[in-house]
Amino acid sequence: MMVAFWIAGGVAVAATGMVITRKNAMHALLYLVVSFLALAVVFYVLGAPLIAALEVIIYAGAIMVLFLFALMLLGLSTRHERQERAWMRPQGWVLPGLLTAVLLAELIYVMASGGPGAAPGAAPGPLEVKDVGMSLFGPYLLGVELASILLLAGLVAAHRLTREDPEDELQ
Amino acid sequence: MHAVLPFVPFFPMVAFAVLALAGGRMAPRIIAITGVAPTALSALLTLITTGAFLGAPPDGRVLSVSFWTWVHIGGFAPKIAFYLDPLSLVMMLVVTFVGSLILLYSVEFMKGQEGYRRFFAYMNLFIGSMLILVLSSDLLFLLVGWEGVGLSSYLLIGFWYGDPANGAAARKAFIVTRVGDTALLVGLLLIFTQLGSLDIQNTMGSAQAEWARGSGMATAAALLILSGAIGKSAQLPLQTWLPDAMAGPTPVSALIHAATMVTAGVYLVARTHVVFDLAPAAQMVTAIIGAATLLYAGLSALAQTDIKRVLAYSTISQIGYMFLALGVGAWSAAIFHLMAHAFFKALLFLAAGLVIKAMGEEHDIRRMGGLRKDLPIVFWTFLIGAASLAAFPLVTAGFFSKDLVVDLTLSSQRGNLFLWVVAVVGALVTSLYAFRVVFLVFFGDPQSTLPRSTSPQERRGRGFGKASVVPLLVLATLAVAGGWMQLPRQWGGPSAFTDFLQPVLPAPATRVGGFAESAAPQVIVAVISVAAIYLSYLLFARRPAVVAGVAEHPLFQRLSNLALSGWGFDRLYGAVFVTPFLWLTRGGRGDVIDAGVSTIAWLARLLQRLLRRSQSGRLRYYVAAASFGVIAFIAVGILR
Amino acid sequence: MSAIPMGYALGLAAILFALGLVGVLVRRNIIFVLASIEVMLNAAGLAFLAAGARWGRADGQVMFVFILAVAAAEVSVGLAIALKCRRHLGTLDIDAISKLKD
Amino acid sequence: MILVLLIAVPFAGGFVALFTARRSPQFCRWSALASSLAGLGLSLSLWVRHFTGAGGPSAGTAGSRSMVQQVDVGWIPQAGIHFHLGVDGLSLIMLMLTFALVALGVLASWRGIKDRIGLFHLLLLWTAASLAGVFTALDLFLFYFFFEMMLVPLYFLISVWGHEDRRRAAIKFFIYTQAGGLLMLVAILGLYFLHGSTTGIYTFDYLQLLGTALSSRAATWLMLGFFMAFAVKLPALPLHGWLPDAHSQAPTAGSVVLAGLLIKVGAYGMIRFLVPLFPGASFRITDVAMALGVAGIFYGAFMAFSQTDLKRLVAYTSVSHMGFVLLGIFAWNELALQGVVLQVVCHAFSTGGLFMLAGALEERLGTRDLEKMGGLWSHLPRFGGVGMFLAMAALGLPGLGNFVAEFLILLGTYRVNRPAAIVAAVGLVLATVYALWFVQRVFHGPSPAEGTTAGPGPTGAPATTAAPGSAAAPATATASGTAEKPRLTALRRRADLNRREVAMMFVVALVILWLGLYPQTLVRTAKETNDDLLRLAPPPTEEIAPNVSTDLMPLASPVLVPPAGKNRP
Repeated sequence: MMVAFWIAGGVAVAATGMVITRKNAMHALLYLVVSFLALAVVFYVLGAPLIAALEVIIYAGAIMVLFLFALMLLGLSTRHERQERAWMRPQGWVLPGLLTAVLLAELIYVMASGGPGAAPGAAPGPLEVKDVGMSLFGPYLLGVELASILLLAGLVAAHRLTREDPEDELQ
Repeated sequence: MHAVLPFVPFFPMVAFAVLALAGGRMAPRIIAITGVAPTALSALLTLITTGAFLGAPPDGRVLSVSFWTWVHIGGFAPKIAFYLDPLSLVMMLVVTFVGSLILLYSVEFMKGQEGYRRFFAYMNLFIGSMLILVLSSDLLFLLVGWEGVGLSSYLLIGFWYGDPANGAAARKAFIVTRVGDTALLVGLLLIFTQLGSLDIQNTMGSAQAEWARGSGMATAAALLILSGAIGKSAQLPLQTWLPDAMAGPTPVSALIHAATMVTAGVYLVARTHVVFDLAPAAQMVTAIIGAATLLYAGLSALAQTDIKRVLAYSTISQIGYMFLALGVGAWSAAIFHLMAHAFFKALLFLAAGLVIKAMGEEHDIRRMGGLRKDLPIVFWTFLIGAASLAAFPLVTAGFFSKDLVVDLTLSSQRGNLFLWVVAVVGALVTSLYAFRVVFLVFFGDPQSTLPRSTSPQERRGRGFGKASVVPLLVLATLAVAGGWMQLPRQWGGPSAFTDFLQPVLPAPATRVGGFAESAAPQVIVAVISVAAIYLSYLLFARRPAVVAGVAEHPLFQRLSNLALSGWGFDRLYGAVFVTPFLWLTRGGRGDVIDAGVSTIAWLARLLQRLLRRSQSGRLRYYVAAASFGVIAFIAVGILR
Repeated sequence: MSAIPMGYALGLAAILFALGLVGVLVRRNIIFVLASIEVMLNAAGLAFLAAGARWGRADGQVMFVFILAVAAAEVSVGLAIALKCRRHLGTLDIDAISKLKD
Repeated sequence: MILVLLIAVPFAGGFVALFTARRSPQFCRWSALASSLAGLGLSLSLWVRHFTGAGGPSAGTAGSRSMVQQVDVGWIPQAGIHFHLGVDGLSLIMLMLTFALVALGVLASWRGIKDRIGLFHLLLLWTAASLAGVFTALDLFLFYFFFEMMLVPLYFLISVWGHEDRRRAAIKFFIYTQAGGLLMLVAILGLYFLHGSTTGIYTFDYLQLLGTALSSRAATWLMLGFFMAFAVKLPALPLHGWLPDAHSQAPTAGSVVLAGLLIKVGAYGMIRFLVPLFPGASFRITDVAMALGVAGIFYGAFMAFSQTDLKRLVAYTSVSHMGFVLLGIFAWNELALQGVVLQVVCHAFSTGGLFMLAGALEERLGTRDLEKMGGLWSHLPRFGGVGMFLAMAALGLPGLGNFVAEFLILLGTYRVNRPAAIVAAVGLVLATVYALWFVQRVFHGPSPAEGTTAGPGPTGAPATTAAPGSAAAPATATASGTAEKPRLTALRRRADLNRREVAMMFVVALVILWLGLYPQTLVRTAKETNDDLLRLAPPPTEEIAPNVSTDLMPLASPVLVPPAGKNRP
């Protein structure tokens, strides 16, 4: 079990690293898909099969596909790749890298030193998908409804923004 | 007689109010009448009071009239009240009598001038304030007269306000005297705090009881009063304003800067002589200042070319004599010299006024000459005045009064030989410059080609109506006869004047025997003054070649220029006080402290400019800022 | 059941979050920014799951579902904006979009 | 009941003025004048009934003995805030002063203000209402309420009807006073809570807060809060920045009210609230406050001399005169306090008069710049006479009110702090310098019409020997050719003060003379209050015992011998 976790974790990190550094957008997105799949494996190893499935279906499937559609709509060509290289000067990485490294260090430090005491009682029993469903539509019912409204809002916004309306052109 | 007293200062004040506030045009004749009549009336009333005083003196030879309590807070209750005793009576006589003569003179002298009404209004304001000063029984009320006199002197010096130089002279006079007045004010503060009252008689009484002779408080009070007197009477070091005060019309110079205002200081010291008695140190300072001033002013007068400035410096010098007399404790002698000086100095000024008018506004005596034949009356009266100034023995009042002062300087216990020698040298210089003016103006051949009309009749008739000449004659007689009432001690003659003042101003304790007692000093003084007159005749009438030679000598040139400018006091005060003040105010045009405080506004604007740049609009900077914030939060969480 | 100690999972989440943040900070193309944001969202989700697994509670997974919803909505709007930006400003440079500043 | 009327009448008068303005400007001005005079009448009736009766005020009501009439209605009882007005000698004087000056202000802007007359008079009367409130409030919260309400109408008066730089000046004025006011609010609340914590009664009532026991540190801080607010209004030295700007940019009525009344709130506040509430703390800062006062006298005089704008010059003179007030307040004995009350009233009238004169001059000449004035006496003799009189009042000529006031202050200060009194006396010389400089630059000098030739042709007296013949007076800087002063040559005899202005100036002159020759009327009115205040906050040492050290007179000659005399106050 641990081995799977390590491998998947490593693949996820490497893929994400590649996402950030690629010049070509298409390659980056594909690496992102790989990263999400690796994460799905990690979720599964953590004992959340439903979420792993959702991750694969929605995240890797729906959202990434949406990205790809958008990419095709944008029609990125090699000219953009050269532009990308111009934008990606190596020294551009120094400051953000430093900043993130500090943040990472802090997070690691917090997790290492802090963390809860011993687990309450023995290791908890395995988590059934049923329990997830029960709590999803139990106490979090309101949250679910709100999530649906949020999605509706996203839909309307996307529709409105991308409509080809000559008179409300952005001057 | 009680009822009469308040009217004496009341009439001039009413005249001032009528002339100042009356709107519309007033014919010159009406102005003249409302200007002169009230003061003449006051003079009459004063004569009546004097008669009553001599005849049946009221109890304690004092007459006091109280009007109301000015303000009453706890122990502080000054009263508006008059207190007439022989000293104020003499002063009142001088002020009203000489005042009305000069007003009469100026009716004609100022005729045709624009601002005729304003002139008489200010003159009456002056006489009224002077009378308040002389009659007030409370030091605070005295200050009202004191500053009222200063104000009217400012208004009259700056009478022709068209020329800014006159305005400057007027301001200089008011400010310099104000310096003295402030010292007097502090003196009042001290006196009230120490003695609990400002009423003069009351204060003098409690001063005698409270303060030991030579005590610190007495000396401080005396010195403060003295500095007030010095300011008003133009003594060293506050004398620079009087020569410039000649910018006013000549009658003003005659009344204010010769006869009355400048002697207010002498009156004040005489009035508070008890305090000076208690402070021998302060009295010595007074004597020294008197001596120094009479010498300084005498030498300056010798070098002046403007006829009025000669008389101005001579006034400073003569008042120096009075301060010397006060310094040696000869109170009544000082007042006697004050009265005599009022007569002959007013006479000199009025005569000089006519000379200037005849010469078509020409002031420079070097360009005058040979007026003896043209202006006979003016010549003779001027001669009498000059003789009296020079203390020509036996004949003039000046001789009797100055001789009394010089004699007491030697014989009084507070006086000493050194002061006497200075006084005698002063007398010599005085005779020199007095007759220098006479010889330069009236003798020799006419220097200038100024518009002097040809025919003597026309000249004699020119502008010298009765109104101008009568005052001259009256003053001339006074300048001669004024002295006979007080013959020198050695002659055993009548000493009416000092006896009259005896209760108020005690005679000084004199030394016994020796050189002081004998008649020698008087003879020396008389001889010196006559010799000086002859010397002056030699120097200025005959003008021998050797004198011209000396005149060219560079050292003499520099010396006379120095004396001309009043020994450089003006330049000194200019450098020490005026220029730093002007530099400071010019520098401070923009309010420094306000600028200091408004730097806060500037800081706010600076901060705003800095923060504006942080809103660059680029999202990545905002994300960076946000993450920086997160890091900080966690860091705080960790480090605490 | 999860034998994975929570520390490791959270560590992985932290690393992924950091990588996402670097991505957002460095890349100037909107697509890459959006992608990096997705990575950060996933990292957060992972952290939730790790905690849920650790305590044996379903809340972690519920939160992930919500994160999914949020991410979906966010991406759709983000991409719409990207398209709009491409059409009007002619560029995908995120720094070009700074009209709100002045 | 009258007290509420005192505030209601001007308040309502403001509305009447606003509504009548549409019908006819004259009616609006008359109604404004009527309401201010009504206020004056009310306060006079109070004064006649209580202070000219049997030789002194009738027995005071409860609480402080000097309160002649009180109105106490609960406003917000839970917080201990009462609508508590009370009037005694001091506040009655201030009330009469307020309504008199507002009436003069209305008269002064009879022709000056042409646009939005109704609003102008509304704001002026509301200032009067809030001032009446300030001077009678005995509840600290109510006092603060009126203290702030006073600013708003005046801010609009300056920023709407002011002169060229009015907006900046109005904002500066508002910020200065508001900042001070907020510090005072903090101090009031501090006092409120400290009093509540010690005695359990949470109240803003002045009479009850008087005796609160405070730790010396707390007392000092609270006192400083009050001191800052009143020092800004007084204008004590470092905080006077707003005064010259506000005064030179305000319309005539605005500067009259500003100089005459708003400045006096500072003085009134210090006498009524600052020292009685925190006696210990105030006496600790006596030396500092007196140093500030003396510095203010000198600084005001120096700055007044160097100004080229007439109204700024007059503004700086009030900084100088208020230096005396600060000196007098912290001398805190009977003489100094009476001096302060007298100085407040005389300064209000003399500076108010000077501002009315400056306003009238500005109406006629169209400029406040002293460089463009000069030689006006020949054309405007009445202006000259009044200007000379007011200048004399400003420099403290004995016989006028200012002198008596300054003398009393110096006398009172002399007992407490000798060097301060002496240095302040020297300040009087500087007062002479700027007053005469003002007269010279405005009225004397060559008259503008003739330009170069000397004014009224002096046929005598060139000043110095160097001056050539008297006829051709040198063309001085002020009379640099007629082109520069086209407006002045248009001066006609009719341009002089008209009947209305002469009447106003006559009233001002009468009051100054009356207070100069018989100030007892004012002294008797304020006597009861002063005794009460001295009872509440007895001065630290009755008198500086004349031991040797303080007796060495700085001016005395070195031959000084320690005195043997004892001191009799």
